[in-house]
Amino acid sequence: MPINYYIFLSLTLFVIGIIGVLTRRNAIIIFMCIELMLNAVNLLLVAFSKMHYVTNVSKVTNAGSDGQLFVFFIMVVAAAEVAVGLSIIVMLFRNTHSVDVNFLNRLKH
Amino acid sequence: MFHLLQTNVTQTVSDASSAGSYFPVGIQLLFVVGMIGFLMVVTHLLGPKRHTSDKLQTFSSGIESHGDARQPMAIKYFLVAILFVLFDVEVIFFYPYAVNFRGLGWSGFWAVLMFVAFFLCGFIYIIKKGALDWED
Amino acid sequence: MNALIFSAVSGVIMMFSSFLLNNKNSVRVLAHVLLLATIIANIFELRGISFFHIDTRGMLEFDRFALLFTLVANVCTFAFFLLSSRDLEKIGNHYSDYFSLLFFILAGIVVSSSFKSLLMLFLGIEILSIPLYILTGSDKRNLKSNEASLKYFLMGSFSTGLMLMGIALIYGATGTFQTGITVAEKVPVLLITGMMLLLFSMSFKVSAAPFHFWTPDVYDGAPTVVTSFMATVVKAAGFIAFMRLFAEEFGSIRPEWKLLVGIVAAVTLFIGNITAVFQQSVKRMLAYSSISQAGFMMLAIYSLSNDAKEGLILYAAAYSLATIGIFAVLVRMKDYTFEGFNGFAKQQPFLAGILVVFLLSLAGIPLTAGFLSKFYMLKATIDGGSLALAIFAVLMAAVSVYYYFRLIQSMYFKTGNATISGTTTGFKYTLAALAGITILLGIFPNLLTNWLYF
Amino acid sequence: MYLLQIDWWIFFEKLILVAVIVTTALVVAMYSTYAERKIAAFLQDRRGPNRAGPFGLLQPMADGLKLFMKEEIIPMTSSKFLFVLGPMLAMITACMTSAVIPWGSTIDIKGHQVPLQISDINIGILYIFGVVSLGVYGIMIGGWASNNKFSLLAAVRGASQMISYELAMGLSLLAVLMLVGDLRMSSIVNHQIANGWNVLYQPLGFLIFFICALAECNRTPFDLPEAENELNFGYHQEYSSMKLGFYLFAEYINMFISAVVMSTLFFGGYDIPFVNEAAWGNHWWVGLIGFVVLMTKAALFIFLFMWIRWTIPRFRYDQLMNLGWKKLLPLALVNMLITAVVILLLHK
Amino acid sequence: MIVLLLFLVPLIGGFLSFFIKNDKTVRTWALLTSVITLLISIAGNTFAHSPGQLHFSSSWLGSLGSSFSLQLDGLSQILCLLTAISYPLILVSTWRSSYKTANNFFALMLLTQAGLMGVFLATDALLFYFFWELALVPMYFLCSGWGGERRIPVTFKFFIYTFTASVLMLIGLLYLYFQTPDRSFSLQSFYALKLSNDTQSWVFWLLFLAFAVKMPVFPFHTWQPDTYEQSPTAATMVLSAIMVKMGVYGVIRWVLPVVPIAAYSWGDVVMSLSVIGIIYASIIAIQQDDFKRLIAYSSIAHIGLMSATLFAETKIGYQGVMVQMFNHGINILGLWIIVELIERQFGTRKLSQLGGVAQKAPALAILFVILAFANISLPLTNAFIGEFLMFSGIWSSTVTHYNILFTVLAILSIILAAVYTLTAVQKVLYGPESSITEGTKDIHGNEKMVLWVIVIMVVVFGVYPQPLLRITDGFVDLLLNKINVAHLFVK
Repeated sequence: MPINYYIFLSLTLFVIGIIGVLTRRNAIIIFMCIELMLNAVNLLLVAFSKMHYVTNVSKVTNAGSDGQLFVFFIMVVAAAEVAVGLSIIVMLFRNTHSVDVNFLNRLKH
Repeated sequence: MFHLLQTNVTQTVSDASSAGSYFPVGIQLLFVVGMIGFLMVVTHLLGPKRHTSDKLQTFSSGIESHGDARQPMAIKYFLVAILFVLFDVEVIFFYPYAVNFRGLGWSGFWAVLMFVAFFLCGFIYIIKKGALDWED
Repeated sequence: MNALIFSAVSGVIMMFSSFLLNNKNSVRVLAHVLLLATIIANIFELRGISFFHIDTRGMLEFDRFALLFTLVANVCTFAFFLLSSRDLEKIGNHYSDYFSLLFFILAGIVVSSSFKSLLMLFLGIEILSIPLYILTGSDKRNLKSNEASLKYFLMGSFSTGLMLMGIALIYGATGTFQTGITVAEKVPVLLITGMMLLLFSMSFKVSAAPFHFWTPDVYDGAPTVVTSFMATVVKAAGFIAFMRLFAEEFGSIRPEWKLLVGIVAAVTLFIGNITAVFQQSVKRMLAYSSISQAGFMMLAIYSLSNDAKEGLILYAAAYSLATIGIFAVLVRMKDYTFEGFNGFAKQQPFLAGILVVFLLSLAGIPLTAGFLSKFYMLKATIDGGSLALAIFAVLMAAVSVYYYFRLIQSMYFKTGNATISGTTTGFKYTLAALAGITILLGIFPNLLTNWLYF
Repeated sequence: MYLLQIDWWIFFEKLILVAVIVTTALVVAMYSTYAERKIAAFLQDRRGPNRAGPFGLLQPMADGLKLFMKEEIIPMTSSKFLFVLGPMLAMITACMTSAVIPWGSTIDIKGHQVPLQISDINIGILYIFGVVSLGVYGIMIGGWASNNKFSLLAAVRGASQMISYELAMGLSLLAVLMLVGDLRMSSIVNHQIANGWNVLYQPLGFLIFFICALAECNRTPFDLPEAENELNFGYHQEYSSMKLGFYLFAEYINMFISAVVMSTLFFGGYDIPFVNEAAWGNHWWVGLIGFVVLMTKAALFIFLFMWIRWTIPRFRYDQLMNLGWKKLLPLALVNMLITAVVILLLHK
Repeated sequence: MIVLLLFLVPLIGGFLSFFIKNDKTVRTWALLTSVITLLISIAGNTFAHSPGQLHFSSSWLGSLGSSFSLQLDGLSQILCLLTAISYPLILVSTWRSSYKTANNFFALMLLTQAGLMGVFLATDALLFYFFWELALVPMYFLCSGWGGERRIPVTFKFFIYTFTASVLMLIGLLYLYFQTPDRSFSLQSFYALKLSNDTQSWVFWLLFLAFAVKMPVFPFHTWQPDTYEQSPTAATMVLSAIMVKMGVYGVIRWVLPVVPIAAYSWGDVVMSLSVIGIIYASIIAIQQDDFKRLIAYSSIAHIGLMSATLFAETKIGYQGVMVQMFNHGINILGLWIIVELIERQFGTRKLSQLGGVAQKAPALAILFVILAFANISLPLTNAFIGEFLMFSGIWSSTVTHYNILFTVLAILSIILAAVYTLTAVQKVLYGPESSITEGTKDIHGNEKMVLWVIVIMVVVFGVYPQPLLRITDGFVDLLLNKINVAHLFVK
């Protein structure tokens, strides 16, 4: 498949994630949308990695491998964010019994 | 344009490093979903339908259930889930190493040893913090 | 490299210190000693002595700029420790953990200020952000803290997502994560899109308008001690990373983004200053002021000259020292509104005098470091070819005088009984030392900027 | 459209293979229930099912039919969609695991090479892990959707138990991967055919893996999610008819699959011990013999599972968690490091 | 070395004052410091002529192209002398005013003096800007800390006005810096610049705005009456006697020679504004009932005349400006002392509430009348010399076509000044006694002494202005030379 398909796919996923973040009210769903964004990036990176491998394999050793390496790091960071984010959401839930982000407006006053 | 997923399936299904090798998995998924969906529908059609209000109550050993079941529960479970996420990702890091470690030799081993040391640091920390103590 | 390893290891040591030391005082002393060791190690590296030789595969480069900023960040953190480490106790029970998180943030700062690869930029920013999410929410029983934490977290991760997409697109366009790309005549659209996304996400991280909206709420909600740290050292680190990114990665496509950055800087200055004027709480005022100062720091990215580099370092130092100092006093105040400071000068003439120095520095009055740092920015901006932007910036600086001086007015010219608790002699002397440094740097900035070259 | 240019022969070949394997798994699972009752009876000196058919052999059919014909009840307070989704998910994940397992060597049908493996993807072992991990969702969704405190508690327990043991399981596998140097299931088997079974080199690894497999399948002594005396019936207590059947079935399929996986990873897969099958040539019956051998090994494991069930009492929850986190996890890590050192030393 | 001392003595004296807690001691200390400064200033004006004493240069902020260089030339001499003379007079005349936390008050006073000296001495643009702000900030604290009821908003307005204008000036200076070939802030480099006409225009406005606010020139004057009214008297004295001269000084030093073409082309506009300001301020002054505000508006009128003359670009006019800067400082100082005395004694500054003071306080009456004459610029007072020179300067100006119109309008101000000044004199000194002025006592002691000193100076410089003219003579020639050269360049 041409690389453009991959770009379009991951951009679509990414945009879905962005729209979710901007429109949803539930903190967990927002959070999942963010994860979706990250995974769209992962997909794109792997696709690009393969693309650069195909074009540069004769010139460079380990061509395109750094893209996959990056994916690993994104996964790790995403995991760390999950850990922290879920803790925060749980903490908030125990205090407010809600995961609705509308309350965030309260801070303004 | 780069044809990443070469669609000459016969060739790629047997080529393990190609995305084509997932094709049979897809077939299996379709098969399994179809089968299970079919069974679900069949059982839905076959069984008798005599609903009474008592029957549709949640069942808890004959005791009347109170309130919503989905209330906050022990934080320990969340903690385990969160720790799992962290440690699982660390474990994932070992996989590429395990496959390639002969090539990486001793230098790779020392690097992984350092990684394991950090892993253990975190591990000891959570144990010391009592995150894994279930009797409290 | 020294500072990176020292601070990372210090973080781990602090993690375990709570099991070994059962006394809060000894934990605190340990933290101070470790940070001091980090500073000394960093100075060694500035002088060319590196304790560790690790092959970073070109992903990190500890040049003088990075090292100097690391030094500034560490010293500011040290000042923060000296002034506010006791106040960390009030947040919660995990005293030593807060320290270890702070050390990890410092490690993140080192990485994000010395990256040569976008991977390291990403990692540095995240290492620095994630502990901050935790620290923001560390006041567990306080709903405001919780909400601030969630908001910060969601916004931060969202901008991380943008950043990653930007990096991925750049990777697609160039095939490498290493900075210092060269572009052919026609700039690939992927690269432009990636650059824009990175611009947005970095603006998020440094709270430049129009991506600043999370800042006041988060700074307000976080425990005041933490705000003090995140509004200063961390924000400055964000700018250093921002600058490095745009100088090294996008330096070759400068015409594509220069106007945009200029607009961002102007909007940031405008929104930060104008909204700060209307605040009633000193804490919120400082939050907005941090946005407006961010606008000034954006000017460095706009112009990207040697002056901008020196100026950014100086700005980081001046702004951090002054803000940390003000926050250190604010933490101990009973009432965070402007009225809460009424009559402060009468009761604490010494502290009030020092606060005045900090406020003057923030407002950019000459003979303080704040003036010279702003001056460097203006100089770089005019050099960069935009006189209009410079004029706009100084007008906004004049606006900022309004709210900084409001605090001075409260302290000196209004009567009231401001109450402050727990000011020890050591606290006062430390503050005085900070004020001294602020003035010293305002007269002899070369003391700091020369480190960039010699 | 490139995608439609499919070689239809390979499509049908794989489809048939899938059908055979899934059916086999289902049948084995069905008869596992029979075996379980028979073995329980034997160990408790009873006779077990003996009415339906000779020796009660038709009993599983009768059970299945009964489940089919039962009334379908979805409690009012439950989340309807999730309530239906839960058992389906459990079943789907159970059935999907078999996709990468090599059931036998490649056979030759009229010059056409047909591997007895649905797909030999290059990250086979990770695939198994991934799909098995998804199994947690079945339990979790079922327990949550029921809106019953007991179900929910059981589901949460089950989930945290499964994920806890997954860590140790993953780590214990590392040593095997170090020996083999590949993630593909076929190369793991081939490596064992060439170099001897992994269990010889990795007894500790196998032990950890085995314990974890017990926990993953919610088998005694780790069947906390279904601890009848504490939680009524466990996470699926609101379920009836075939949805309940799916849950029960999924567990037996999982048991079967984990038995197969263990055989493959540690006991040579379809390899016949002390025999050099390669010398027999490439006949179609060689593949079948391999398949039978693998099934035999799996049967032995299933028997072991059942034996253990009626021998060892159930753990307490804190004991379970302590065992998983504080003992198995470090043990697996140490096992991995020792393996690495030894291999590196021998290598030089 | 002397130039350095001029700046350092008040600076150090000011800093030390912060730590002297005793009220009497700190007053004495401040007075001592200012007297020493005065002596140094006199020394600088009389017998020190070697360049080493009148110049000081030291490297500082080299990387920014700036250096710490001070210079005492004719223009600086006269203004430094004014500053140095004014301070002891101010301190002595306000000796009896009581201040809370007096040490801070006097410290800030002295710091302001240091800033003022610096402004008048600096020959480096960045340094100039530093001193500009150094003079401003302590002044803000003085006015806000010890002023009247509405001091906080009023002085804040003053501060914001001045600060805003000054940062624009900073931009202007920075821009000039980038035009210099050697990237330097030094005055010489700025003087050597050859800028295009357009550039000169807006650089002119960037710079001039700061000075115009400070002077203040007509539309930018709104801060001034309020600030004068609300500030403590000592601070008002500094503001009106010395600080407004910073604006005039700035134009002479940093605007005219640097952007001569713009000064030429915008001269008419500025002169118009100034003249409008003169008339406007005078008319307002006539209507004032508050004595302080009256003097404030009168000051605007006087300064307006100076700024108009600055752009007439004639030698005689410039000499007038130089002399008048000094004389106006002295005169207004005297007037403020009178106001202070009246306010202290009667508790009010409302002219309508006063009356008949002359009979009970003859000394006050005499001194007041002489100072009033000086304010109207009657002959034999010092102001006459200055104003006469300035009128002649505008009249003979060749750079504007409206010189006669401007002169006539400006001379109108003398008549108006006579109206409001004499009205004030009449209302205060003569007429029926009011209930407030019944127990009037005459002045005595230090105020009397200071007023006499001032009056003597008024008269002496009124009949013998040569010393002042001599000081500035050389400088004015140089200045005109620079401006004229530029005009040649235009043609």
